[in-house]
Amino acid sequence: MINPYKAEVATLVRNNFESDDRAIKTIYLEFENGKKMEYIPGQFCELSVFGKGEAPFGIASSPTEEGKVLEFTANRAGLVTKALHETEIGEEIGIRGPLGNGFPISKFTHHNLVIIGGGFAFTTLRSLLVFALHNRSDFGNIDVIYGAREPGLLIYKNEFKKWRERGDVNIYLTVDKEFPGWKGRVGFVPQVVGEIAPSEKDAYAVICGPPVMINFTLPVMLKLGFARDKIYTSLEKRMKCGIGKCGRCNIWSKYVCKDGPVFSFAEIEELPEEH
Amino acid sequence: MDKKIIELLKEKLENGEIEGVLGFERKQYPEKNGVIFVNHSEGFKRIADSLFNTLNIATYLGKLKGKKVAVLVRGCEERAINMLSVENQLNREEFFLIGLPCQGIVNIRKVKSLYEGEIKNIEEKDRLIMVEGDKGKIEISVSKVLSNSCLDCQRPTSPTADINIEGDTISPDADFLKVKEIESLSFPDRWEIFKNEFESCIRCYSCREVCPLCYCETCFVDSSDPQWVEPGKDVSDIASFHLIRMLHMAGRCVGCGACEIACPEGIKLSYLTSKIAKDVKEAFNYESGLTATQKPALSEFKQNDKGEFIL
Amino acid sequence: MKKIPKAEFINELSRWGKIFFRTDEGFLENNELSNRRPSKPPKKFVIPQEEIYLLFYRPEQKIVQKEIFIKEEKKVIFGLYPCDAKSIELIGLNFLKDPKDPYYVKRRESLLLVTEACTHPSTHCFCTSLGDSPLDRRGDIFAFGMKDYYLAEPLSDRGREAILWDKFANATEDDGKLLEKAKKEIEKSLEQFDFKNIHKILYQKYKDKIWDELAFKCVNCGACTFYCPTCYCFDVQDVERTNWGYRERVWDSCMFTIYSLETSGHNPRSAKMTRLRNRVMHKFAYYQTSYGEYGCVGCGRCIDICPVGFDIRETLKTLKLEAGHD
Amino acid sequence: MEEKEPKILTFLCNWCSYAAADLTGTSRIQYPPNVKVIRVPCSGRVNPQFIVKAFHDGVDGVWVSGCHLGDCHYTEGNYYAQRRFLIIKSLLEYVGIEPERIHFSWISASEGKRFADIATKVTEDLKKLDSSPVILAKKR
Repeated sequence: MINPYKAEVATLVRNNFESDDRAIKTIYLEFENGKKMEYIPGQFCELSVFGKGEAPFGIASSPTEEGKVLEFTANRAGLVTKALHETEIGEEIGIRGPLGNGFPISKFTHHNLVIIGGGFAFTTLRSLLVFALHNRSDFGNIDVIYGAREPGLLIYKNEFKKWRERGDVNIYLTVDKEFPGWKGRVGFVPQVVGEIAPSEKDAYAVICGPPVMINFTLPVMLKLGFARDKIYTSLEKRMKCGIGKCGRCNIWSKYVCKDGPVFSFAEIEELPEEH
Repeated sequence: MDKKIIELLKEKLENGEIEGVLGFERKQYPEKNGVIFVNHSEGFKRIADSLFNTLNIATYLGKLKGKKVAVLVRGCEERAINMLSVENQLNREEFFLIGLPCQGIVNIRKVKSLYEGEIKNIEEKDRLIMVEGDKGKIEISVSKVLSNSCLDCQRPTSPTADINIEGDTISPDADFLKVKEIESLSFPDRWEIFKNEFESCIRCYSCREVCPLCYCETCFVDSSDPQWVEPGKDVSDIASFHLIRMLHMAGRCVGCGACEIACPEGIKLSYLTSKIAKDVKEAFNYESGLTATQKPALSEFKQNDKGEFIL
Repeated sequence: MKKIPKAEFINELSRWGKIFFRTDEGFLENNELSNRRPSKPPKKFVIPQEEIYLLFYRPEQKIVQKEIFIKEEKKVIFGLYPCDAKSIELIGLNFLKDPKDPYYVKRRESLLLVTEACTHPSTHCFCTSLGDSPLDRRGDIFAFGMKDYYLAEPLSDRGREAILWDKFANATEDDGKLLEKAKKEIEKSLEQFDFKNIHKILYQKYKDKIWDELAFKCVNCGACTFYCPTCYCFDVQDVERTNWGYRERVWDSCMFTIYSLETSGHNPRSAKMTRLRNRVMHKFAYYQTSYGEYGCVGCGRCIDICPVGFDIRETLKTLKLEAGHD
Repeated sequence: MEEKEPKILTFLCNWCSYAAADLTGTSRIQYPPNVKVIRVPCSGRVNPQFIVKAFHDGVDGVWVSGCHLGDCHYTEGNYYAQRRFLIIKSLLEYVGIEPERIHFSWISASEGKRFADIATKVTEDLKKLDSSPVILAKKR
């Protein structure tokens, strides 16, 4: 019988800090047996540092990227993220996945995409964006609005530069307040979304970020005419098993790990529990 | 509840001095007695004194933050309120405390062990417990089923209540008989007792949750970094939990015995709580919660504290 | 249905596996059958409180992982009441849905559940209120205890193969009538609350202020969840030693703060009331939505054990009244 | 049976006892290597749960040492410690941990010899016990 709790072993092949405060780090993993994982953007994996524990992380790489490397970005916060940060190149990490439903790519295809992110929650959005850019002709306009508290906390900075240079995607970066040396936009994400006012016509939107940001961005989107079933988000919850058994990540009768983490706001509206 | 007290409370409720009364409700199965907050005078009749009111009512004050409440308290409950006040968890002055004459509390587990069948009804009258069920009716003297903590109670009456209801109280020996008995055993025999007790622990943390003084936002046992106590059923972990909890309770525990009765496994936590009470009493001449200003025993010191054990 | 002398029945079963008997405390080996619902449920036979499932060690540089599968010896759980037998099925709804939980599967496969009709409901029992009966035929074998024999019948393949049923005499029509009569009598002796549509009321009353009142008593310990025969939530934790460690799962309780506390510090169920509400909703609404069954068997253990006098029947009754049903 | 060397987890306050241990070394006075030292700012920093955790994790004995009363760098840290130590020693002995396993001392920075003497006493005391593991030690 397949044991869904058994982790596969992957090697940390590369890592780099994303934020100036070195609290956000991206790690690159490769399976020891050379396997290539099949997944879709928006799915997550349970990563474990043996002896420290397991925790869920959204997959930041895209299945369309070359090679067999999986990419994850972790904010140093708890026991496991701390251990992940301290794992050195060549050391092993346990991995279970892909888990969860992922973004409804087939729905998004042939539509405009509005990608809105805040803080270090851009991880699965990166996966989605890279996926869309690799299949550029399958999508209409792509708008990306991404903000952080300050410039040093914006992640994937070099990649954003490259994406902007492509010219076939609109990138809007913003920080919460004026900062020495920052020449870009200033303002909270919801406010910037209001200013840019992406069109709801033929569009799907995806919002990921801290709960406060989402709570304030959603009304802006609704006002712009986006229907709830065309705005998606990826929910965060404390998770353990990742396969809908251990019970803790429920919102009403749905499990975020199994039925999610990606939900449309129409679906979320049906689940009036606080999350 | 006493008629005079009801009248007094009605008056206080009407003129806004209090917003409600916190007390115990008597249920058909007295082990189901629970704490209720009543904010209208018709509800006062639901509140009743009973030997089966085994929780410490101070545990519930955290749920009523910001409300002016009258509380019916026994000695240990008021000491807990004083203790919480000293530790800035609440303000003693905000409560109107009605001191009950405490007759002790009954450990339902002891009652059940004296009745073979399925209990259908329990009544209490004049220091007697009448138990009825499918094996007929029996009478049990309260003294036989009193909570272990009550046997070691040092003060059944409320030390600083705003008014006291007159009545008989238990006159416990407070001589820590059980503790002394354990202290007279060899070290392996002592561990045998505690190992047996700890092994049945299922880590439901009822003891912690019903304890009025276990209010920490994050309990040490829930901390994963550092992990003071590892998960699982190993007796070393369970013993660590109970011992560390007791160390946190030393000089603070008011000896209400709520933890022992709440424990679904019947672990004799009083063996530990009585021990720390005895130690702080003997070593520092200290009793916790006597006033709303007296610091916990381990948060103060005297120049001439006992120190012979130090090399 | 067969008529099997008591001693022979036990004898037959003992050939299948080690027998654990119903006692007042739980299910124990070599014990006399008690006349009461055990204070502890049989769930530990399918989900033990602590299950170490992964060992890892670092002989040199590389991590070596080893799965642990206990070699389960065959066990007969003898005389569990239908409610407890149902609880094991209910836990199975969660653990057998895809992907299957191999630990539950292995453990369940090594169990023979011999259910005995419940003729001594406890004071706080309420199975009939949920549409169940103390004489429901559940488990692998169903038995009804008479003076010196059992009326017994197999309900599953495992039950059919466990005993050479043909050896024994068939029950008569009178026996069947006796059973029917007993069923009616025992069901009648239980208080009826009728919670059959409670999930609709719970969804309707989810945001009602009444919950603050209902949850006032609750101090959020985990006693009810650990004594509940159908509560299965678990936590996964690693334990580290110098050059090795293990990963295990342990019972967890939705009553605890850290159950849902996220690394960021955000807790979707930080208020005590919301945790109690989630427990009630899970049992009586979410489980119904997911599987068409309530996650409760009406055994009354949570009522027996609750240190603060919380009574789930009272709670559901109050909600029904609030919703305008009686 | 081969005699097992006991492991003694030792908490030394930075200002007195740790300095005393240093002095012992510089004065070339021998003391048993069983003593494994953790430096703490003050004996008052030693939370009793450290001691429980140490036994759980498998040490054979615990020894805590600070400044003499009245000499505390923080004026009164060791007075609080003294009260706590009394309680923990009493409680652990009450559940069955032998008194030889828990020691407290006050050693000033100049008492290098005294440090070595007590380290020897603590180790000898433990060796007198039979080699059964501490009751609180986790078996796995």
